[in-house]
Amino acid sequence: MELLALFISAILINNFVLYYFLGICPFLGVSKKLDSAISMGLAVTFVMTITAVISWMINNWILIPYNIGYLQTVAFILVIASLVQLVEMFIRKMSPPLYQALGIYLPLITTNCAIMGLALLAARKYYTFFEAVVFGTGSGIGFTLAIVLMAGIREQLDLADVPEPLKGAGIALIVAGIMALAFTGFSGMIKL
Amino acid sequence: MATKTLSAEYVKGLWDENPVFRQLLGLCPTLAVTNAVINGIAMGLATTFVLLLSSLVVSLIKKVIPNQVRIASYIVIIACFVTVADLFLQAFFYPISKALGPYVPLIVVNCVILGRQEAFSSKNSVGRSMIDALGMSTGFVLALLLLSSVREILGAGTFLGIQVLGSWFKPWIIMLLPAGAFIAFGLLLGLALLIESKTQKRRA
Amino acid sequence: MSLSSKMILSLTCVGLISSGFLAGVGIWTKDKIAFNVQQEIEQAIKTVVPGTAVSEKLYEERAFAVYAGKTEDGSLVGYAVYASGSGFQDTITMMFGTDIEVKKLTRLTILKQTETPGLGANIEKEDLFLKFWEDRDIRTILTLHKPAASSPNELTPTEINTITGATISSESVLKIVNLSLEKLREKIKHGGLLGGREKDGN
Amino acid sequence: MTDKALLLESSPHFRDQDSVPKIMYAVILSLFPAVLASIYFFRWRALLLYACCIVGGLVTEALFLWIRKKPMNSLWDGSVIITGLLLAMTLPPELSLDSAVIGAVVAVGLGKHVFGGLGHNIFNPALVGRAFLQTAFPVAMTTWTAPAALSVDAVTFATPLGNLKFDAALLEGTLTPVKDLFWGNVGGSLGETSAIALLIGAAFLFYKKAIDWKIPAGIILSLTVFTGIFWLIRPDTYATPLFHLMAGGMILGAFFMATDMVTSPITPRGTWIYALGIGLLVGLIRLFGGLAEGVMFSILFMNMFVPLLNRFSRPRILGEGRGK
Amino acid sequence: MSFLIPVLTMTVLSLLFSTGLVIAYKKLKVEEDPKIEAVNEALPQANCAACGFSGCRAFAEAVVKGTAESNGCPVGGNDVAAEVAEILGVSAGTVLQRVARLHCRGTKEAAASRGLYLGVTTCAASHIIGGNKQCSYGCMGYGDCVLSCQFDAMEMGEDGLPVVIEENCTACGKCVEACPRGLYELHPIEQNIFVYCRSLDGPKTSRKFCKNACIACGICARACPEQIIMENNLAVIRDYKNIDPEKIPAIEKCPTNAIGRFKIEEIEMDERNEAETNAG
Amino acid sequence: MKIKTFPRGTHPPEQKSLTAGSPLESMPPPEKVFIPLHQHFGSPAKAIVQKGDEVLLGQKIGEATALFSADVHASVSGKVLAVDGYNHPLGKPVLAVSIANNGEDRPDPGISGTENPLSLEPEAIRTKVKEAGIVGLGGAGFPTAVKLSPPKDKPIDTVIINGCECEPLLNADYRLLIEFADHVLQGAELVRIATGADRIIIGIEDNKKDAFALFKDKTLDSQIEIVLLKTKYPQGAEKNLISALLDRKVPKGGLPFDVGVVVQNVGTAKAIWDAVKTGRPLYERALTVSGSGVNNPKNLIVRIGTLFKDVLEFCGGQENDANILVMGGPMMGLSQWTSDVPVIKGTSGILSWQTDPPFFVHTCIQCARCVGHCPMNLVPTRLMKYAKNDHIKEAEDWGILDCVECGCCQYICPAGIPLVHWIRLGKNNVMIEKRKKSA
Amino acid sequence: MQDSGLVISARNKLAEVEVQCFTACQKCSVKNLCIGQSQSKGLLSAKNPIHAQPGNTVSLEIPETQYNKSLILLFGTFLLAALLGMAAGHFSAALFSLPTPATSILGLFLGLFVSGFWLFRFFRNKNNDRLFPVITSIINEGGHHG
Repeated sequence: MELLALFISAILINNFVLYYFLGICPFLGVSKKLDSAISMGLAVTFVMTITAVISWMINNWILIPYNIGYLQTVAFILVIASLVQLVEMFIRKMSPPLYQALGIYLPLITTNCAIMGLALLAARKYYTFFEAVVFGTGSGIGFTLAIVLMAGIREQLDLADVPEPLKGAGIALIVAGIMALAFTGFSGMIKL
Repeated sequence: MATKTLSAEYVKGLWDENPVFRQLLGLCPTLAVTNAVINGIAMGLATTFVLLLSSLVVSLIKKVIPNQVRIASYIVIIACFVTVADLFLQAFFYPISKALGPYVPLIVVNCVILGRQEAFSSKNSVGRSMIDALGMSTGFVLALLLLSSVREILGAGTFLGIQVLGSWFKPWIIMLLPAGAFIAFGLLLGLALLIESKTQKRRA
Repeated sequence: MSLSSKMILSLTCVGLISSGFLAGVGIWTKDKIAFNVQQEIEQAIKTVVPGTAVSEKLYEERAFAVYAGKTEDGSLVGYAVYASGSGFQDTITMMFGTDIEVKKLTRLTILKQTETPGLGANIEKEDLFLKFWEDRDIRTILTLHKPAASSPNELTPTEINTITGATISSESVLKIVNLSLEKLREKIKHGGLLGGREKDGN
Repeated sequence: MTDKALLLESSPHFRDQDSVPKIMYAVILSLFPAVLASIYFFRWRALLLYACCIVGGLVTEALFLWIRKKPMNSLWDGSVIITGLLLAMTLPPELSLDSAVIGAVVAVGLGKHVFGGLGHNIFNPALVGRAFLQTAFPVAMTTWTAPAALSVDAVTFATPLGNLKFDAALLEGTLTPVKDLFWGNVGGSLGETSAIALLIGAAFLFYKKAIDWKIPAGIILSLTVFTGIFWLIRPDTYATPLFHLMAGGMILGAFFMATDMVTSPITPRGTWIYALGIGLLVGLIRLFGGLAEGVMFSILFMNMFVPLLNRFSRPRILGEGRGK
Repeated sequence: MSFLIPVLTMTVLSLLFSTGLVIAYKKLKVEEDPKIEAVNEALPQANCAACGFSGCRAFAEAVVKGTAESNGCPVGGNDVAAEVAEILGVSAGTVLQRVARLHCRGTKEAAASRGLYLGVTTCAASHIIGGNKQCSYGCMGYGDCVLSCQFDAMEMGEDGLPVVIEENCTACGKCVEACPRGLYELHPIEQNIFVYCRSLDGPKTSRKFCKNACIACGICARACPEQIIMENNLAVIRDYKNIDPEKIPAIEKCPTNAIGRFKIEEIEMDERNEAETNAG
Repeated sequence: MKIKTFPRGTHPPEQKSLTAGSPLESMPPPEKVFIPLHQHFGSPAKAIVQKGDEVLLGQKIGEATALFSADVHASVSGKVLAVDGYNHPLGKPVLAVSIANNGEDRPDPGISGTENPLSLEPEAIRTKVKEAGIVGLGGAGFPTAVKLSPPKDKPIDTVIINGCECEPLLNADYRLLIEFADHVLQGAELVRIATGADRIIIGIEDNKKDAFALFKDKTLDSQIEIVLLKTKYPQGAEKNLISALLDRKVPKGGLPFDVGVVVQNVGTAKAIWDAVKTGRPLYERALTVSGSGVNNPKNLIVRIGTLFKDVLEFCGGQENDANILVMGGPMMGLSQWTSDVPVIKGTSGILSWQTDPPFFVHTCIQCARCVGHCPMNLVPTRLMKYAKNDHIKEAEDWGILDCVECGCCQYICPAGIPLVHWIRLGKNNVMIEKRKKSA
Repeated sequence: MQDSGLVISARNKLAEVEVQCFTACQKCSVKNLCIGQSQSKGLLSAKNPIHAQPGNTVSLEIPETQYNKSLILLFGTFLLAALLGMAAGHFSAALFSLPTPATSILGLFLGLFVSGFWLFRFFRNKNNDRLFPVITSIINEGGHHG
């Protein structure tokens, strides 16, 4: 039951973008078109789940036993970079045209605060294995939900005459602010 | 590249190419820790520390590292300096490090630093990239200062802890919440672009 | 030597140098950081179990720990219980002290919380919330005194006060305390408190 | 032959007499019974709050129109008055006037003009204002007072929903009877209390065809089903669906807030999903959430889905697809 | 001991990572000439494709590869051409300065309006239902061209016709596309003789619709038969270069001066000081 | 008998009572006629007469240049004054033949009728119709000869005669139904023979009860079905009429051929009968002159090429406060800036009334009333926004090319937005994009 | 989505076109950080129905919706496989009482491996020509390829 509560809170209550402020760069950058937002969201969710697992492994099997906790940052960033490198090589072999298109997404993911943030948060909260995985997947889905909603809204705002200085990032931030307001409606949902 | 004078290099970091307001980089920490001015300044200084040192090291070793491995080694260097900063904060300013939470190690993925190394430090001499790093980081600190002071004054009526607005002012708690951060930053960004377009018109 | 081996060599030596540098800094600051963390726990125990000079960790679990507060000559003064659970927005971690027979709850302090500032965050404030927790009778389950009382004497010993408008936060603090008390009693019954470190695996 | 200049326009030269100001004033008229009821219950405070909200809204609107050099007509088309009224009706009576003005400024400025004026906003302006106030002044926004008619002098007075959730009224049987909820002499914000006044206004709106019947129907249906299930399983801990319908901002939200044309979907299928979603969320927040009143947040939440609904529930064009 | 473990883990991780990079490096190899970056830096980045390439970067590549001259960017004009040439170490050719000119003088008073126009007020929309002027070839004055000009070289005059600000105009051709009635043409700046009308209505109707219209009387064609011809009720200048100057006064006898020199006021002015110089 | 109809659509005020009662009156030919060679649908005809020729009534003066074109005939006998540009109701001047009437109205001897037209071969009917230059009189102006020769792979099983004049104010078709019922029925029979269909349905709106009763007892013996349709605008639009009568959906971007149906207007049916029976080409047509701006509104049979000025003169001239002049119906007609334009084959009405210039145009408040009334089930507000912001691809995906421009959305829109005008602009841009892409 | 580029080489059905690196966030100065693809300009191989010759500048139609669909399929299957693998690992651990995290991690990698293999085959033989950008028109001839 507690895992389910953690899952729902990762998606709705402590949404990764709207509560922890992680992954703002792609959130503002990629959310202009809906289908690219969906594919970005899914890609981030996948990479997050795998990072959650591997970062838990590194953290609980290498860093803590030998109490070199301070190596966390370096280890995680290296792991994430090589993980994305692996995925990129796999896709290049599998389908060259897809790799051409994907050329821009994968680096965007590596320099993405959400993935690194997830690894750090899970390590900081000393999550067990299953909690880390549930937290990773939940945050990924929360990120996707936020970025898809934002893409839908921005496509509709394309047709509206937003004041000149606010066009683009300004209005996206204000909409994100009001979305955060709407998400606070769910706080206090999980009852331990 | 038209070679700019050293001072122009520094000044451009403050407004024309301000990492937060113009290039929209490193937004994650900007929004997250600016609910108190002290946190904002701490994060700004930490980033400055990391940016300066990594610019120094990167511009030193740029000839040695082959082109393909360039980015990976930068990441390792930046990560190393970030950890040093994190440990330093935890050791000597424990309450601030607790308040900043996971956002100090997150500097490693902050686009400002990686961006400057890639776009600038790996191409220019040590002195110039140091100045540029200084300019960029001061721009970053100023932006953080501006946003955190707006949020703290409106959110808690205090500045650096000192009561600024009188007792008549009922603090807007929303400014300390994520929603307030987004809205305040969005409006500030709009204001910056407005001023920019106004000065552009006058200059053109 | 070929480009690729040059690449591997340069990257590994960068890794080596930085890790060496890191290890050095790590060692230099390690005990300083450990001292800070210890200092924080020590401070909390002293406030929560009055009259303790030295503390000793009896039992530790992921989100739950028990410390024994002792005077200089080693006689037990009371237990300090470290507990954390989910509140209105995120997790709340707190420390509360009990007397030796776990009949009376001496004091409570909140270590870390991210409740809504201005509303839920008042559980940290002494006058609004913590004051009402002093020497509560914990033989039975503690309950919440509904419309917020203004002064402590209005409450019965088994009641604690709510903060106006932040009922959920006050309720979650209460729930965490009740849960940890049960765990404490159960640990004492099984004699698990002999300072053994029962490592909860995953 | 007439030498007078002739009109030149594209094909349809007839136009239905209905116009945007007519719709807006019809909605204002339908709000009147509730406004009168709130003035009856809360006397002076209600009048002051209404005035502050409307004046604050009008000033902000005028300011924005002037800055963006837009024609001033949309100042008088009544949309600002509706936002002001609706915002005031969701505020607790004892709220200080300056926060009410701040709420109005945020509602009209941040809720509407930042998106580009009437018709472009994504979120219902009145709800943006109230959500801002609820998060900015949490304590002030949750202190309720008894309606003057009830002459109870208790300083703070829980709303029916408040004592259901926090004071476990159901167990102690102190749940306010549905009759009081219907007539309205219960605690709560200005316009939400008396259900009868709101229903009269809603009937008037249906008659004037100013709102889409699908939205209130969908909300009431999904709320009754959701709360009904839990009520059947454990009647002692969950209130009856009728109570949930009558209590708090449900009727005001379902008939006036959710049906705001600008922020509701434009396709029939989209409207059904939108309405059922709101009802479900209200039930979820009221039964399991941390807040007593869920209507505002669920409408704001579903407003976010409207652009997606508009995009994915495009009706099938005559002759499109496989129909022979 | 506690020194060795972190170093060990770090080396293992960076080794793993670098091998991954090596494999990646083996796959992708494309070189790029740094000069392209320099040239691209000098270009105005308007990406208006007036130089015939898809964008400034494509033009930069073409210039570096030699498939385009260094003065091929009309928007940049001479100073950009000089800068590009200097980067490439090539002699900078002069740029043929061209500017957009409107072929209609149907101001509000001159051209009779059709009536109270209530449709959508853009040129493209009103063109669909015939426009707001009796002459169905003239400029409707709703400013689609002004909106399309990204170098703000155009504003709407009071008399309802757009005015081209020659200094800013970079002949990018956006206004030519924007005007639904094709009234804009890019003319070399020195050209001074124009036909300010596009109306194909016959003599009877065009005079009724607009005072400044070309009523196809043929005076200008008779004055200079080789260069100016009459094509379905409209005077057309075949090539303006070899219209010899003496004939210009004869051409300007046009009753509605639909054909004539560009700025009549300036012409009188420089005629006067011409008279003074050869008098003085 | 259940009254059939289609979903959605609107009910504009009918105001048919102005001319419903007055019978069709044929207007004496004017002194000068201007017959445009431009076709409403398809490429213009080529003039085969020059200035100064003498022409007779009904003599061919313009040759159809392509399949989608129709011949043009003189509507008066007299001398050709000129062949040059003249105003046209569509807004742009076109090539037109102007003839001075010599008053004799001598018919062209070459015109020859047939004894029993119903026994003619389909091919013969089609040539007769083509020579008479008959086009759809409902307003679209589609060359009828082409409509009567459906492609081989698309068999036609039903002919629909469109008797529901859903445009307000117009009564021409209604009067034709009453006064020339037999011609219409025989014309319909001819269409059935020409297209090889096996049944005929005549749809009449239930505001023309007497016409419905007349046709009911005229077709007691023959198996022509007379169906009563609910009075609603745009009942007369092809796709909606087919879906109401036969519940068949004309595929997106397709023609009635694709579902085995041919739809003909009542006027066209009568013109087909006249052309085949008497050989008379289409040089005159029935139209309504009505509206509060006309002193005494009438239903007239007018020669093609007569100026609107003369027609209005014949009906007692315009009121001086009338400030709009429309060719066709008020919902799909074109507003004219001058009455100096000739009547063309597609003119189903000349209307003039006093209307106050509309109020301030609001921005769209997304009330979705237009979505609720669009007969083609489109989303007009979204199409308008895509057209306004030049999102060509999305406009096409949302079906901007399927809009029949019936005007229901603009009629019902409370914000007074010129939706149809934006959609026409959008369609124009989409077509330009398609041409650019295919070029 | 329309884009344009310069044709470098044209084999029978495929042509190599040089295109500016069409990154999503143009602003982020780190855009050319693409690990392994460090140039700011990409080399696209595109279908060449109109036989454009090297040196022409051509306009390309990039099937963006196609890309997004296959990306969603790709990452969706990976995600699903990962979760299923872990779940399977967990249950099998409960059954054979193996140390729980190890087996579920094993299950995870197994799931990834299987789905990777299946995706590889799926994308390989579906001769994904729908994914290639198509050269639609030649903007300007341009001289011989320099």
